[in-house]
Amino acid sequence: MHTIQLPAVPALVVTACGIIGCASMPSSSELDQQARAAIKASFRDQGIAKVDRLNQDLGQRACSGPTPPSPEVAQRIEADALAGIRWPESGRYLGDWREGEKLAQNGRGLTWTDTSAAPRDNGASCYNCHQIDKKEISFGTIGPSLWNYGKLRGVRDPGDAAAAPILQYTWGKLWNSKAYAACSNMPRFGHMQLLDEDQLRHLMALLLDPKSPVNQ
Amino acid sequence: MRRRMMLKRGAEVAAALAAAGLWPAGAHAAWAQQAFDAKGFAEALKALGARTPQESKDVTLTGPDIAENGAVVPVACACALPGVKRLVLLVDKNPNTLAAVFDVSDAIEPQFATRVKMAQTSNVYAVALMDDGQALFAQKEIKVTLGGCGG
Amino acid sequence: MRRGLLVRSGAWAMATLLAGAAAQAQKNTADGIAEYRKMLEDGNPADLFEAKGEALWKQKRGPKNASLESCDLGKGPGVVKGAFVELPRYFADTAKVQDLESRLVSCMQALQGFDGAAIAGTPFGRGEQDNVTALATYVAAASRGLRFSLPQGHPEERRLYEVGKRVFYFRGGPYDFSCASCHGEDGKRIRLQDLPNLTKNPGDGVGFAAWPAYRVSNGQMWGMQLRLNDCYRQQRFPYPGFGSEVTVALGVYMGVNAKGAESIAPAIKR
Amino acid sequence: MADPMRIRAQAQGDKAVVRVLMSHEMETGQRKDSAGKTIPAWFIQEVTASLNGSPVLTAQWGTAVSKNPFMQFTIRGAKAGDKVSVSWVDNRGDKRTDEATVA
Repeated sequence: MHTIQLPAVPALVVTACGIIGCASMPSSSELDQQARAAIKASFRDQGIAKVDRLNQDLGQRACSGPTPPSPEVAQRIEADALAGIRWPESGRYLGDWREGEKLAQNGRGLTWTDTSAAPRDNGASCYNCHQIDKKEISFGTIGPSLWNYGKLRGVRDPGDAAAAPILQYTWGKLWNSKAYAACSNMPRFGHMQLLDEDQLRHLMALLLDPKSPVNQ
Repeated sequence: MRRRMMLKRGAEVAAALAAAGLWPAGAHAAWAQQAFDAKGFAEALKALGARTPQESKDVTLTGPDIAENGAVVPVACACALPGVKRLVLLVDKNPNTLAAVFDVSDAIEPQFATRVKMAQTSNVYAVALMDDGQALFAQKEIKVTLGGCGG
Repeated sequence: MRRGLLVRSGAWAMATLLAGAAAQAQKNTADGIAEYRKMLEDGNPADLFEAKGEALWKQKRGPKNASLESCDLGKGPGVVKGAFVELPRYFADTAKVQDLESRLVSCMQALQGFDGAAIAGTPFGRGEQDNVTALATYVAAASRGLRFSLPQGHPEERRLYEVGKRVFYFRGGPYDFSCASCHGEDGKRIRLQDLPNLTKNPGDGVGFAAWPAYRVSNGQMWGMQLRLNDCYRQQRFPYPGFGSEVTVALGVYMGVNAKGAESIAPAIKR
Repeated sequence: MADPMRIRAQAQGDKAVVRVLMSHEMETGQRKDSAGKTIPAWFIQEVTASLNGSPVLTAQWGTAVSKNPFMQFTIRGAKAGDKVSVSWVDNRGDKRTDEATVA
């Protein structure tokens, strides 16, 4: 019956520290490390939501705090994001605004209660954060209003050259919002394969098609 | 399957008798199956044996203009006129329009409040079924919005 | 000049009218929601769970056939009033900072002989987990109207606040969301759902000071653990363990930030 | 057996305002569970109330009444100390009766 007495000693030290209330709080970087360890230990897989979702890329890590990253880091995040954008094949930017409205209304997708992680089964959740078509009174205010998005930007014919910069900016913002704002709150719909090209084209149409209710 | 049909038929007969006032009131009042199965305002009231309803300012329906969620919508119905037999709550666009029926007696104030489910934005009705067979109603549209992020 | 002035003022008037109309519609919606919530306050089904929790607190149960009346929620064995607004806090007997629900499970194990880990592993709304929610509702109700004042005297309590703050801002998952994405600024909304700014005291009865609450949308009673659990689900994160360090640290961060806020728990929510 | 109801009865002049909360799922029969199977209808069909034993209220409910239902009504000729009892029966025949004293 060989028992090791050793563990009793360290416990004593900890309790002692507990009683007298050690003044020294761990350093900020130690606390960062402790927080990451706590996160790693607290989550588990559930359905399609696996713990690999906790692995942070540069942008996620740099934007995980109340203060924004340094200008250099921000520029790098934006440059990487811009470089990674996949532009639509054969320059076809617009789809069907009716499908776009359905996608904007749909808040489903990628939670552990969703069975498929395929983009076609995901909604875009736009109305959670944006006003889009004025008829929908239940809209969010985390993002700016997108009412008259194309009209305000003078897009009368999406096909003509004058509209090209607006189309490119909007597609890029949807594909990877960090290309234009390092710590943007908007999900990166293309880069993270949340939506496929067709779905993105439908959202583009909702915002930019002159016939869309958004531009009346 | 046959047995369920028999049960349903029996209930319908009872409901019809009850509606016509022939069902002995003392006995356990049979649940108004036909009325609760009815689709739409007019059909539900007919199944309750009511004549064509008239809108009346003597009937009051209280409820919110907007319901943040259709699962719990507070509604109240009242009628100050003498001779109210029953107060009825209906939600027009619900799969089954009739929501609740309250019997009125002189032991109780003719005013009731409860909470109903609404499938979507719809007209809600409070109907007073009078002793003389008249049906007086008040109506109000209650908007049901999609709260939360629906995720 | 006169005509020009007229035209311009007409246009200006029209613009204000339109802007006013939009603002008016918006105000009506917010007012409408406030009116709706007011109508529900009297007769909150949470009372049913509060009564069930009180019965469970007093009832002799579990392998040791004991009640919870000697459970120490931080203000002494059996003291319920005031305990809720000082949780999460450090407990010497478990040498951990615990929130209300994890502390209740510790008592159910120590006093009644239940298997705490099994309860923590039970899905929300089932078995003993359902009883923990009812117990939490009862304990919260005993502090209704009191003001939050979490102790920060112990180093673990201070450490958990800092860990909680970092967890609050941790961005991850397919949507790059953190708690701060929605709860980091004043006056934000998801659809018609107002979002309290939880990085500071959001005010009486808001945010941390409103859970446990009865959710009308699904007719369920939710404690803070389930509230955080479902937040992480919608954040598209993996599953946070019941009573895990992350959930308790967030409780410390939000609870300390809510210092002085009046508790309205158990409240009624969408 | 369902959990007890919460009944609050307050005297107001010669009347008593009664607020009742009942613990019941109130399933409409339209919902499907996570496996896609329809959850059968299960809801309170009839509510009755009495003052000191004599019946004062009869109500019939359909599937539209909300889960954990709330109801408010006012009894005439009631005073503090009187006994209000409320009963419900659901479509499965389950029953519950609870009583409260007018405050």
